[in-house]
Amino acid sequence: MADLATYILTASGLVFFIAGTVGLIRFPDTFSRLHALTKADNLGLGLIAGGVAFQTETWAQLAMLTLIWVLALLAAGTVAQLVARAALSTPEQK
Amino acid sequence: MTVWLHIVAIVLLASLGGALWRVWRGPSPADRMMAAQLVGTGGVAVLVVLAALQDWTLLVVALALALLAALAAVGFVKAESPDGAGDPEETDPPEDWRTNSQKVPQDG
Amino acid sequence: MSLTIFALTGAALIGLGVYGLLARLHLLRRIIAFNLIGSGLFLFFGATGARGEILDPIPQALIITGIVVALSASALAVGLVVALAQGSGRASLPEDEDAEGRAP
Amino acid sequence: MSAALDLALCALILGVGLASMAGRGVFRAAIFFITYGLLVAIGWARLGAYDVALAEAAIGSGLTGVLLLAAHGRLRRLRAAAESLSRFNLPAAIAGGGVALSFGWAWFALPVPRAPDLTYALPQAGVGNPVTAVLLNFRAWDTLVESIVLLAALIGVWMMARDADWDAPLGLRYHARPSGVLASFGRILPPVGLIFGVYLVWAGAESTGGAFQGGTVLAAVGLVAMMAGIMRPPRVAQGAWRAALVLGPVVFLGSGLAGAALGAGFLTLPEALAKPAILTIEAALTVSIAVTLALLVLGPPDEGGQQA
Repeated sequence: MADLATYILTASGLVFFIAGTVGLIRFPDTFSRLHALTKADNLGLGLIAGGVAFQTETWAQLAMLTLIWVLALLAAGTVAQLVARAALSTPEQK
Repeated sequence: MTVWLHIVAIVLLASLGGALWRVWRGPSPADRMMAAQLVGTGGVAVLVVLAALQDWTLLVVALALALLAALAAVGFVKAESPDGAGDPEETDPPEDWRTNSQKVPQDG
Repeated sequence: MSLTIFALTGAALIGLGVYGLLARLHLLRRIIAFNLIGSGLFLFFGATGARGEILDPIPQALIITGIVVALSASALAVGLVVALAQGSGRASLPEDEDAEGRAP
Repeated sequence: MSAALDLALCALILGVGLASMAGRGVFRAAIFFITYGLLVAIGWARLGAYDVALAEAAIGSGLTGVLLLAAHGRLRRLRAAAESLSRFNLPAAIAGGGVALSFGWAWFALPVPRAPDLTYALPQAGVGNPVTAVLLNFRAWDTLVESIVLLAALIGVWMMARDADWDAPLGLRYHARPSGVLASFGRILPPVGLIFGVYLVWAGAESTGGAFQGGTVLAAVGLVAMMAGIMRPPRVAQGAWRAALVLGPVVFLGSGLAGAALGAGFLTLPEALAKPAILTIEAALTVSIAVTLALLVLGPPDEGGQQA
């Protein structure tokens, strides 16, 4: 049962990662690429961490997985906002 | 399960390879930085999978990566600001940003 | 098998770094090349240390100190390159410049 | 299956290394080097060297990235960032290829080294993590000298400062919108990093972690706080910061001398005192490593950077 959950969650996580990468490669400009990136890879990491969570042996490992995802979300949200602003306010800069 | 987790790790690495293509291509510095950020998140995911595969101690490494994931990007926006020390949010975006954003700058 | 893959990757990285250090002239690029050599050496050394029946902790300890020293050496090198650029407006060595005195 | 994973990983590592040496533009090279550090950290995880993976993750992709990107920004403002495309250099390729081939030859030709078995010595070391035991006990000389090398590098960086800037705070004058995303991030991350860094030092006695890894994490979150304008960078002459810089080496040297006084020999820890001694040295060393690394990445005081 736990293994089945791992299969399903990690597989859907992979789909999001691949979608994020395809978006990063295919989308036409910086801002739409940013959009593809932040949506996809955070859900991707969340689903993969969720899938792996079904294999953990202790509560501490589960807590650590949660913390990893929360920190990644925080980092990705911050970075997306800052990089988008940097790309906006210095468009003429080399 | 072991085989599946190997496959997950390999597919994740392949998807990182795609993001690396965007780092190479650019064209703007922001594009490269963003793609590097995706590589960072993907690296955290690979380590999480490896933790289940090899040793749960690796969660500590994944946590360190997740904690410092934004460090390089913060350094990037600082270095991109006019005096090298600012914050892109200090100035309001230009009025014509919709049209401006279409002209993606090349870096040299 | 896996150890050989990592050792050969390390060897290739050392060679790549040597090429970059000799062929590329921008000093920031050379700092990266220097780090590539160091990191390749660490990988090679680490794979060697993992070769016996037990995982040898001594190479690991030395590699950790090596990584920290490489960072401090890079910081010093970056300081020197910025100081050079402040003085001369260039980030390449004078002996590498072409006849017109421009950075190549 | 696991060989396929290692092959894929090594292919990526090599590709990224190649990309950081090829093409035009040092900015791209710097970004590739950041991703390189991350992939190598995964490589160390595959090799089972978890302590090294931790150090590489924190330093290779974190601190080195900030250092290189800040350097690129400074060079760009000094109009020295541009790089023209260099042609293929045959002698350099021969040299690089020769070095790579000789290392490859050495791998296959030289005998497999016999690792000294530390398991019999480990119970006397005071800590359960063999890497920490090597760093702080068996090869304490290396670590002591290394902590002094770090200080020497920092003094070297400070010597780059211009006389007029000497009394100014270190690095550039960082500022951020007080209510902005960066400032919020700079408030949220450091407490988490502080706990995690201290945890790494504490856990490093028995499992993955240690003074270097913990110190690096503390340095990194300190840098975030400074770049977000939450924390003021110190000045060169501030006594408390200077004390923090030398605390680790001084405690290390002191414990070494104490070992000599107790008759065990310089830098030799008596078995009964090994664990408390190692934890004390590690705590002091962590403070010094964190402050030294953060100040190294900040760079010399630079007021002129504002106008340039």
